[in-house]
Amino acid sequence: MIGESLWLMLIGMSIVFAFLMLLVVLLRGMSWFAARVAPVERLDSSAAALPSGGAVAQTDVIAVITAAVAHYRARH
Amino acid sequence: MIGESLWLMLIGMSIVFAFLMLLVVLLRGMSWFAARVAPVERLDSSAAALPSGGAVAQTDVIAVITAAVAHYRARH
Amino acid sequence: MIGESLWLMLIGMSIVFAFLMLLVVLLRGMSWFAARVAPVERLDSSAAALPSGGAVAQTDVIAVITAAVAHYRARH
Amino acid sequence: MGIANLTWGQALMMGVGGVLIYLAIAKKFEPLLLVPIGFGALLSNIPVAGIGGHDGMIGQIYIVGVETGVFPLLIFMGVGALTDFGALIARPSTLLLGAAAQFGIFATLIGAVALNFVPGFDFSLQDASAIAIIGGADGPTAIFLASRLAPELLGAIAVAAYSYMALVPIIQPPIMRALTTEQERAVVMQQLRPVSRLERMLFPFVVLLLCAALLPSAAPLIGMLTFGNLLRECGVVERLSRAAQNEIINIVTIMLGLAVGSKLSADKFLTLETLGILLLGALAFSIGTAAGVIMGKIMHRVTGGKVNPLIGAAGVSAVPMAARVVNRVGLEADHHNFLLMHAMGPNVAGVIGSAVAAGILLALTGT
Amino acid sequence: MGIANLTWGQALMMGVGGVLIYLAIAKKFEPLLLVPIGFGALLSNIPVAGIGGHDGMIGQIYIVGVETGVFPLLIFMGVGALTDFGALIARPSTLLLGAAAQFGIFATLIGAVALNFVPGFDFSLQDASAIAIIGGADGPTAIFLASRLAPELLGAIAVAAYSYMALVPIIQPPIMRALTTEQERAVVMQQLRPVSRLERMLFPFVVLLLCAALLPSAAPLIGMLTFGNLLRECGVVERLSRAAQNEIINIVTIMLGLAVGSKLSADKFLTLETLGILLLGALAFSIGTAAGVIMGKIMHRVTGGKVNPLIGAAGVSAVPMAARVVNRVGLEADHHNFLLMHAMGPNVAGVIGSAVAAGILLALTGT
Amino acid sequence: MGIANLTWGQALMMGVGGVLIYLAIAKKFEPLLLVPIGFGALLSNIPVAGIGGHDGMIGQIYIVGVETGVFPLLIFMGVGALTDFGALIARPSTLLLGAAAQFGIFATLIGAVALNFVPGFDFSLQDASAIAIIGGADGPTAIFLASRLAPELLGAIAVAAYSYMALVPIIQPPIMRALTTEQERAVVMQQLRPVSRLERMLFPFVVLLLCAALLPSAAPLIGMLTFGNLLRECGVVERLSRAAQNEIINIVTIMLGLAVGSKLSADKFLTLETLGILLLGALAFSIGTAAGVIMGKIMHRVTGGKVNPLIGAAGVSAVPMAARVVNRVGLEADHHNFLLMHAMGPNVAGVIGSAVAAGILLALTGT
Ligand code: NA
Ligand code: NA
Ligand code: NA
Repeated sequence: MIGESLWLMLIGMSIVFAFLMLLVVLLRGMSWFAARVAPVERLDSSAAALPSGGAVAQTDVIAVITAAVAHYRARH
Repeated sequence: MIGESLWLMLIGMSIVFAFLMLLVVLLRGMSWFAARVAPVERLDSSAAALPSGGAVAQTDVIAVITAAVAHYRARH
Repeated sequence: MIGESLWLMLIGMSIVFAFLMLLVVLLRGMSWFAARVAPVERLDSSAAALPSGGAVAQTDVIAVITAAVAHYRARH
Repeated sequence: MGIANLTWGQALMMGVGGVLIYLAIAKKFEPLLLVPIGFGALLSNIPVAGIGGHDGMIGQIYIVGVETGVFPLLIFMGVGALTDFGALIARPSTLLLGAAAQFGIFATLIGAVALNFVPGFDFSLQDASAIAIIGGADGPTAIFLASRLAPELLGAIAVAAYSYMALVPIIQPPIMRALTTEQERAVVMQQLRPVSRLERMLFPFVVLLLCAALLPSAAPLIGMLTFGNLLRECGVVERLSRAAQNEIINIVTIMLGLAVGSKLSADKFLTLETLGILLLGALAFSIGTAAGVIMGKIMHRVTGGKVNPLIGAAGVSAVPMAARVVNRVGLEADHHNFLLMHAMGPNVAGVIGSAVAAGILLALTGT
Repeated sequence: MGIANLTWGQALMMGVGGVLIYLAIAKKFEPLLLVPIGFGALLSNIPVAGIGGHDGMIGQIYIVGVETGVFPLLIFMGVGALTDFGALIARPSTLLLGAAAQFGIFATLIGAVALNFVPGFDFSLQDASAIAIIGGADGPTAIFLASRLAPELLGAIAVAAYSYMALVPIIQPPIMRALTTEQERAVVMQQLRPVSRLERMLFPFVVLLLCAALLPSAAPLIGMLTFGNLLRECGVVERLSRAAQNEIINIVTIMLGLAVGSKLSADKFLTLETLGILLLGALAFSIGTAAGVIMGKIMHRVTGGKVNPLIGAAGVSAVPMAARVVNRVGLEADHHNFLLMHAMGPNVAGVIGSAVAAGILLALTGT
Repeated sequence: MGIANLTWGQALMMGVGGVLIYLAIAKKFEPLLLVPIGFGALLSNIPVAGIGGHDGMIGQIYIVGVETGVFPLLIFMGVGALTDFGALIARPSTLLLGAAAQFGIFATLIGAVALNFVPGFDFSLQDASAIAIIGGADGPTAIFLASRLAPELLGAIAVAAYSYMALVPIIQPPIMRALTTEQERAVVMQQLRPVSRLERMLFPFVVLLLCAALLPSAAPLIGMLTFGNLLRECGVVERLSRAAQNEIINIVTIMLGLAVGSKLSADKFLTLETLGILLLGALAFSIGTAAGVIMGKIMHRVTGGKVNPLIGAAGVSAVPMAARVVNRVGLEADHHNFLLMHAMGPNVAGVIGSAVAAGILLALTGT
């Protein structure tokens, strides 16, 4: 069982490091992405503008679900 | 099943309207009743007067339950 | 069953009185004890002093559990 | 159509539910429990819907929370978190007043058994015990014991317990006046000493350990009461103390009330037994009050007049109403004599006393 | 590795969950429910983990709270505690607008059945009823009915119900403008009379008793709604009212949202049926709005022009959004005409109306 | 009489419960959990009463909340709603410190297995994994994993986890000082950049999706943590965020504590295994701290001295205590160097790191 636990330590620490290093990369990417879209999509302001201008975007949900269903059914 | 659903629509809308129209009548009656008893039974003031004068009324619960039991047993 | 209930009353009131009289004695003892240790162990002040001086006392939990285990195992 | 299937019993029980709500609102009759109980009775007696039945919403709440005993115990935790036992710690001898007042419970037990001589009554010893606990003037204790010993009487017992608790200001004063002299009622008591934080923190442990040592059957009730009180007094778990005093007790009160209300069905409530329970409940409160006052008179003698016997009446618990009644009757005798703080000791002692009595009844008559 | 076991269906459903959350956050699309529903969909579609399965955490929450119907009923209690029925009591005739708007439900029922002629659809009458209730524009009612009549469609029905409720400001105005004249929309209504505390307290009983007498199958919904409202209005149980309006509704909303989200699985959601449900949902809202406005026009005629027909659109419920839409469209016609308070009557009438419709569907198509 | 049936084991366990409460109150030792755990131990060891047994109140709470894993997951949701991940988002590289500190977990796993060579110990790989997670310094994670892998050790593991978390200010500083030079400890770090709202909102999704893709067994923990964090950061569900941060976490903490306390029975706690667990727990914390600091030193080198290696010690989690310890030790070296904000990054990284480690252990040793 000692061998098994040594193996667990090796594989375990490897996964922990792999996971968190990947997360470092993803978080860097996320921040880069957020900085890029931030001027375009300022969530606060778009929300404030909703009562008048949010109309078109709201129909997206139906469109997206329809597309997803079509996609899924095409594969089955 | 189309026939069944048409029938459901007819009976359903009839019940909805009957129910809510009856509720209109009952709410009118309720408001009339409330307007009548309001000067007699101002709930706020009676509650405020409780510590001294609410004593007699409180024994009602026992009387009412006793009467209800008697009533019920008389029928069985 | 009347006899049984009379006995229940006797034994019941005896236990109630015994219990609460014992509690009187214990509470007196507790207050005496609290008055004695109060100047020594002012909980408020010891808590306030924790960040710097509470260190040694905190290792107590390990010591106490170790002692309890030893005690228990010695008897089994 | 619901009305075509409405039985007389259901109609009457909906009326009973309505009356409970009316008294709760108009007369401030223990509204926190009687509004949900009354509405639970209304909902559970709607024909066909079966809301209080095994698969209905309220029926399921009953199974999860009342049959298991969890709801009354959580309320008892909240009571512990809301109760200041300082007056009792400052003057432990008032525990004797709380003990004496439990005589109401055991006298009622005999009364319930004696009622079996009247044709139509057939209370078992379990039933009699569950009925007797009404004299403890403590709602969650009564519901807990009834759920253990006599579930079919739970509705009537809970309604009687809360109704008579609300009637305390009417039931107690005549008894208190009849048993005491003007002079006794005017006794001014010595001010209570201050109680230290350490004493307050040790108190729940002393009570719990005594209970564990002598009366384990009372341990669920006493345990949750002292746990709640420790959360309150220990000073380091403010968040949890607030949760016990607010969120938990409020949520559970709504659920418990609805669940108890579902037991107000005609076949279980509109019976001769219910009339007997109401009668015995009045008896229980009266005897408990008298026993407390008499013990107060004994302590008055023994202490050479230092104790005002009126405070014995607060021993039935019904916190804090009974203590307020003591204060009011005391002010009648002497307009400057405020007994409220002195009555709080026996008042909270009564909570412990009736939990102890419940433990005894559970141990001696439970299966 | 989760990604190796990820099916296309799961990936798509995680996308759907993400879109729901995006719309909830970025577009303020019913966020209180769509954030938990969307996240529940994300979690439940993680391969291997089985969080939404029978032994998983969210699966267990579903069994305890949704299958039993307890969660939507507790939310309805909170809705009752949060709703001021004053405008309805002041002008009971607006109930007729709430009644008319339910036509959307029953027309959709026919639509759902008619869809069976399209190959690939096979809705039972129960399915059709559960879909139709989307037209009631009331989330907990839709979830309650779906959990009773068509559990396998629950995810799609709940998502459609909340999505279209959020779309009310887009769906309704064109219909309202098409069916009314500029002159009608400019009608200024008489101010509402004040409503006494007694009326507010009697209101829940009147509604509940009528429901008990005529339609017991609606009693769970109407019962919890009126119970919550009584807690609010009776004035003596402030603690319990606050618990129903805050702690209980918040906790249950989180749990209910996650549980509903667990029903967003590819095999149940990515089906032709879901497309049909989305289509029918839009139909239901449109017809309901139209029926409400037409009834508004009838009342306009009958009362000699005292009623602004726009307020009929609020009869679909979707409290308080539909009433705000009425106010907005009214202001377009006359910049000084505030219809908000007048629209609140039909708006809350719509809540009662769709609960009544749910009771009818349950009684007539339930097993 | 309870005392006649009291076994030595029960008496000792009541003493252990009392000691836990004493330390919680007098020494502020994780009181939010140790007060309920200690009181749960007191109640569950009362002879005859059986409060912690299968039919007892606390036993039932255990079955409903701990066996199912629901309670620790709800607490994790609350932790997510209470945690500000801003410092981690601003400097993602601190995740490596959180990763390194998990070495404590896996080293302890070997230690636990090695202990089997000592006569009297017989830990399975599941037991060893559940014990090792103490090194994660995260209470709900430890309870969740123990309930899955080694329920019979749950009491000892929970007590050890919370005890050592409280001991962090004593265990860590000597190790930190031993492994670093005065010069390293005095390093002043660059101020953190501000983090936008969008980044905060995307963060939970990035973490969840990575977990779903690579490690589904950690998805319940990571899922509830990120769900709670999304409720906090999305800005549109303030009500739900407050419910997760207050009502839910407070109520569940009381219940979870009592339930864990019921596992403190003599036959399961007063064993050689418990001594081993306490020993291994100390080892786990020390090794985790050392690994974190060493990784801090590596980052110090790699970045050309920009990173203060002390902040690596915060990687064990124990939020926010470990970060405060870092701050304190840093101030000893330079009275103007406040490391608190810099230590928050590795600190919250440690929460994610130990949830990941728990997922790995669950996937590799779970049945
Ligand atoms: Na009592
Ligand atoms: Na509606
Ligand atoms: Na950790």
